[in-house]
Amino acid sequence: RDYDNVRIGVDVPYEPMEFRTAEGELTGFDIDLGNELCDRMGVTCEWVEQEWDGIIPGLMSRNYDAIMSSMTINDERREQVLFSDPYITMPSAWFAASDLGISEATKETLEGMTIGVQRGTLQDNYVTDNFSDVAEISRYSTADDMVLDMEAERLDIVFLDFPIGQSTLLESEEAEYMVVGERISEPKEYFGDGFGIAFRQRDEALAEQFNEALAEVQEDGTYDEIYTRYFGEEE
Amino acid sequence: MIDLQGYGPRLIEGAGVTVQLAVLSLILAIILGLLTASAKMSRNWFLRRTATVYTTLIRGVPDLVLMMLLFFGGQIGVNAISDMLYYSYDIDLYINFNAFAAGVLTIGFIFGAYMGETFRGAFMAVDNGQIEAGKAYGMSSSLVFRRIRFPQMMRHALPGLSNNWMVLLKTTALVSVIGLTDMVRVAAEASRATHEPFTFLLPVAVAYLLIASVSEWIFARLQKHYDIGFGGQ
Amino acid sequence: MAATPTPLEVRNIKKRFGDTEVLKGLSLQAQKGDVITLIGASGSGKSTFLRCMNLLEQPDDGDLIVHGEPVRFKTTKHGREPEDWKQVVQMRAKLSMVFQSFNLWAHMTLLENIIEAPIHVLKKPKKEALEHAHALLDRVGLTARANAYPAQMSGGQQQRGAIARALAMDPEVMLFDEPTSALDPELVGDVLKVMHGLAEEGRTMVVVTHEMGFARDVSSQVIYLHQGLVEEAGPPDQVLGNPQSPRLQQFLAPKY
Amino acid sequence: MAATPTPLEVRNIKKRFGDTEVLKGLSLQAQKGDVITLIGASGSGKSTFLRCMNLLEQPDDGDLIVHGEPVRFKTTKHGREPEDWKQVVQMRAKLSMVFQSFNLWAHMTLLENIIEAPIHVLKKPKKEALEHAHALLDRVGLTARANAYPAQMSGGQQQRGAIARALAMDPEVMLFDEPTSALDPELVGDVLKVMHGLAEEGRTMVVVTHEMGFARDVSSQVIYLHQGLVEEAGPPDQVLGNPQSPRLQQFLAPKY
Amino acid sequence: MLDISTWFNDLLAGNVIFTADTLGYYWEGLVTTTQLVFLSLIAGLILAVPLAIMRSSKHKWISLPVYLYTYVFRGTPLLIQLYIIYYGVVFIDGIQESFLWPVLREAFYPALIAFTLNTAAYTTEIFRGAIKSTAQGEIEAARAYGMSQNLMMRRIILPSAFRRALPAYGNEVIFMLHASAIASVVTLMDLTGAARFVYARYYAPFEAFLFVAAIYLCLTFAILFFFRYLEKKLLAHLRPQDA
Ligand SMILES: Nc1ncnc2c1ncn2[C@@H]1O[C@H](COP(=O)(O)OP(=O)(O)OP(=O)(O)O)[C@@H](O)[C@H]1O
Ligand SMILES: Nc1ncnc2c1ncn2[C@@H]1O[C@H](COP(=O)(O)OP(=O)(O)OP(=O)(O)O)[C@@H](O)[C@H]1O
Ligand SMILES: [Mg+2]
Ligand SMILES: [Mg+2]
Repeated sequence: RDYDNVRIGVDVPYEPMEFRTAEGELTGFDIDLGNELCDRMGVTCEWVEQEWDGIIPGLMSRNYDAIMSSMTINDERREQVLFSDPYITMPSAWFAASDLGISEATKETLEGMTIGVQRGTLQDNYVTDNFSDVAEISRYSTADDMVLDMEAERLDIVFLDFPIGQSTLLESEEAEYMVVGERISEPKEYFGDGFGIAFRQRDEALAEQFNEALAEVQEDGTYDEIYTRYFGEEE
Repeated sequence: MIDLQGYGPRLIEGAGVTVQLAVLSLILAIILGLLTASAKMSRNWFLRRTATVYTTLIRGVPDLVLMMLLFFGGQIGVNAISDMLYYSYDIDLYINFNAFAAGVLTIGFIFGAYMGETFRGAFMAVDNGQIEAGKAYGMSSSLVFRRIRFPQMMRHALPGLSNNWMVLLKTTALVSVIGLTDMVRVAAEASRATHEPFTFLLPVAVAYLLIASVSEWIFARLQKHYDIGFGGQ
Repeated sequence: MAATPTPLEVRNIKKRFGDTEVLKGLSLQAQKGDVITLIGASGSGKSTFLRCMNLLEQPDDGDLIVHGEPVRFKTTKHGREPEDWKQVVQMRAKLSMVFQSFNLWAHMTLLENIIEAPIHVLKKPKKEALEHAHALLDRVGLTARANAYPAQMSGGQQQRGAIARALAMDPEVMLFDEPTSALDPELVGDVLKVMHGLAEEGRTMVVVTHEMGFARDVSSQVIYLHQGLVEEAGPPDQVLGNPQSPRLQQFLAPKY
Repeated sequence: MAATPTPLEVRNIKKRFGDTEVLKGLSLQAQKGDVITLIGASGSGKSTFLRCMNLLEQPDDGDLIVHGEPVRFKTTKHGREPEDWKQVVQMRAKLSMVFQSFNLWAHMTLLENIIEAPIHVLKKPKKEALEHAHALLDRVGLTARANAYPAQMSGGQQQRGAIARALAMDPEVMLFDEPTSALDPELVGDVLKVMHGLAEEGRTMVVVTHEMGFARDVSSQVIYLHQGLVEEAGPPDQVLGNPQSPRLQQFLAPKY
Repeated sequence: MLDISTWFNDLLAGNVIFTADTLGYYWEGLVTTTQLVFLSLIAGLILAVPLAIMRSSKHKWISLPVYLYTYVFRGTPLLIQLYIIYYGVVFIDGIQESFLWPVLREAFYPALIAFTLNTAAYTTEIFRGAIKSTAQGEIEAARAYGMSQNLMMRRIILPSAFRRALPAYGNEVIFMLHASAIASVVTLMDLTGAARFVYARYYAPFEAFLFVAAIYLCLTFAILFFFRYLEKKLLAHLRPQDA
């Protein structure tokens, strides 16, 4: 089956992956990369906005044909949808007020603290499994709520996607925050295989087309160009 | 004033979606509610049972879950048929629910159950002698309903009705889960994009209050209308 | 006369509320022009009997024949009920009732109350209904109160309004439940005169009343109910003038 | 007798509804043991006058003196109203009223209706209130219906229930609005006997009634109202036996 | 028999909902939700009665403030109210040093406050309507027997109004149960929060949500059952016959 027009579901905003400029234009890493891929495939892309809770059901019920919305590839999701090859890996990191006085996040240093995570994210799973016995975990709907509670001193430390933490906390004007320890993307069991594009199981051909286009883009340097547009030079 | 950072027009557009959704759902809910209340008070066992199952199940399940079940479930059901066509006959057919219509149907369906209870309570509060007088003059049940029960019931129903409406109005925010962009969705998006969660709460609250003002005014007029003859306090 | 069907006939009506049997088998036959008065102590079942006649209460047993047409009943698990409600609705339009508690529609003015059923049930043109209503209001002396709501009227005014509303239906049979209870002696006289007139027009009436004078004067038959049974029935002279049962004698003994 | 204050005195009461003046200056003085009957055509203002006596309607003008104590009024923008509602509440507990439309509290059984005010207004112990209530129910012949709700009672039963409720207050003055309208002649007799008994106990009563027999027999004074004015007043023999005005003569002329 | 038990074991082994861990989350969620809903409803009810009476007052200066309160709390989304009470409270200067902070710091109490104020507003509206439609004659009877305004309210108007309000109030209780799902916005692990957590964790959307829907359904059944019982008991006077 041929697609002239591929509809892609996306949950906006998740800066810098997908968001709107002040003018209302949809943009971000996923968007630019997705448009590029469609170009390569010779199809037009139509972005369909969909809230996260309904994003997989929306795919199943064919409101769109693909999901490109910072979705981490993992085994549970693999049972529901078909993933493309991973197109980016996104490290997570610990963020805290500069004066918290720890330089590494371990069971010992976090003892008795309150840790903030976004509910239902892989960070949530990681923290729940590794720290719930020593620390208290508060789960939030958005990263911004977490920032508010950091300022309110209801939270000691948060664990977030690195770019999200960067754009919300490190650029905050209210207070000084820092990254605690290294960026984390292991073990795979939690942090998955990176982000992938999701399709309905039966649309293998479509997934294949995307994979080919992706390989092409990575080959010829266009990918790096888009990457630096949103994440700067690789450190 | 608050700097809406360019989101003003989209917020207004979203408010439009909210109002349209809410009003259409309300109409559907009122119709369903009247039917349900009548069914619940009917002597017909089957109607009564059906209405009870409807109000119990619908009120029993959280709105969000129900919304997803009805919308995606309905769509998946339709798709199962088109899948069958696709695999067996290679006919590729996409039947897409219109998300707006689906939103109206779902919210209307949910609130029909609440309206049903409100109306039932109000119907019970109508003095039986008034209805008997109607019957005694050879009015059919539908005529009794139109001319006596409904006008006398309304004054008891209006407070509950206005409550249901206020809740319904805010429940429209759920439609973002089925892909519609209402006012709250725009505000959420804006506050996530700007990292200023409070900036957009206020305009949303004000917009809701504006809608509330208009509806309070309408409800007050209705109350006055239906109170005629009952010598208010 | 044999050609015209009997306007109203009831046979062996029984009715119970919970454990108590309120009507224990009552019958009645009203020919055209008959005026039947029901008398009896409070709680003896007069209102209930009257209400069974237009099926505002569902009798547990017995037959009802209106204008020669028997109402068909069926037995469901809720008890006995009419088979065809449409038939009941049509039948009710032929009977018209004045309630003991008036039951004027509270959300309508007196005038609206009176024209309501003629317009919507009998499909009379509004103009005609209004004319008739004004004539009736005049007849019961309420022209000045046409635009009042029931809550703004005195007890006697409500009662007269209810009578006017019943008359507006031009019914074949009229059921009156104590139509003069709230009236002063003068108005009682007026209203009874109106009813007298109706009797002379040949209208059939069943009247629950405490006015023995009226019963004696106008009725073709008086029925004395006692605890859900007919204790005595017959022409007024006989029942009222020469009561047999001690119960009735005591009932009729003058008090004041 | 001069030592005991006058239980109820009304002076020059006026009342208008919208444009129509319903009461045009009515006065009345009830001494201990007096039975005053108000008679008059429907709509003449009897109920309104009675309701002004315990301030269910606010008179636009005139004085009200209960048990020697005048009720103080003030004029607000809503019209004239009592200065001190506490005073009104206390005063009302001394008067007790039977309504033309009964007004039993629908959500309480008959028994609960009767003990309600004695327990909560008069602060009687519950046991005592219950005993009294049962005695009263017996007196009005409703023992069997003690646990029925008003909607389950016949018209006459409701009326008797309302009378029992009023009696339960053991009031100094009783106001009756057509207390026998829904009763059959036998019960009328019974209820009037009860009222007769009250009169002999020396209780003060103001009674709106259509029972001329009762008026003649028990009243100490009969007042005939016509269009919001006292047309004739005096001892029953004089007013009823020898009416002066043609209106009253016509009102009293026997009808049946 | 053996078949059935192996089948059952397989079913248990293959599912993600009925493990000690997830059931633990659901249990925690159930406790939080019930506490929150129950406490806020009780507090809301206690507030609503006097508010409804004040709202019915004919003095503007008594009824107007209550009207404004119900207008604001009914007119804006509970989510925003909750958000402002939880996150917004921090913007009050010095709140963190005050004695209130230990209470407001926990998510539970701000949520309880927001829910209570919200349900009180809705309940006030319901009661006001019911109070207003009390039969005039019954009020007059109460007055005539020397009941003070207070006593009449307590003994005649409120009992009669509450009965009439019962179905509408039943709605409000269920609304509250559903509305409590937003408690997770302020980090509370309520039933919906637990479901979302399990959903994300095990990626089992249907199981996670259907299971929680079943719990909500049970709670609703309990509520409806309670209200049906109340109606039976309290609305006896509307039933035509002696039972
Ligand atoms: N709330 C009201 N608004 C307007 N008019 C009223 C109101 N209440 C009573 N009236 C009018 O006032 C007049 C006197 O009424 P009232 O009830 O006192 O009469 P009544 O003498 O008791 O008559 P009845 O014997 O019929 O009970 C009537 O014409 C009535 O229509
Ligand atoms: N809905 C009901 N439920 C239970 N009992 C009832 C109901 N309606 C009437 N009754 C009882 O049935 C009996 C007959 O009532 P009915 O109203 O027919 O009396 P009635 O002869 O009209 O008396 P009245 O002269 O007092 O109006 C009474 O004892 C009454 O209490
Ligand atoms: Mg009767
Ligand atoms: Mg009167």
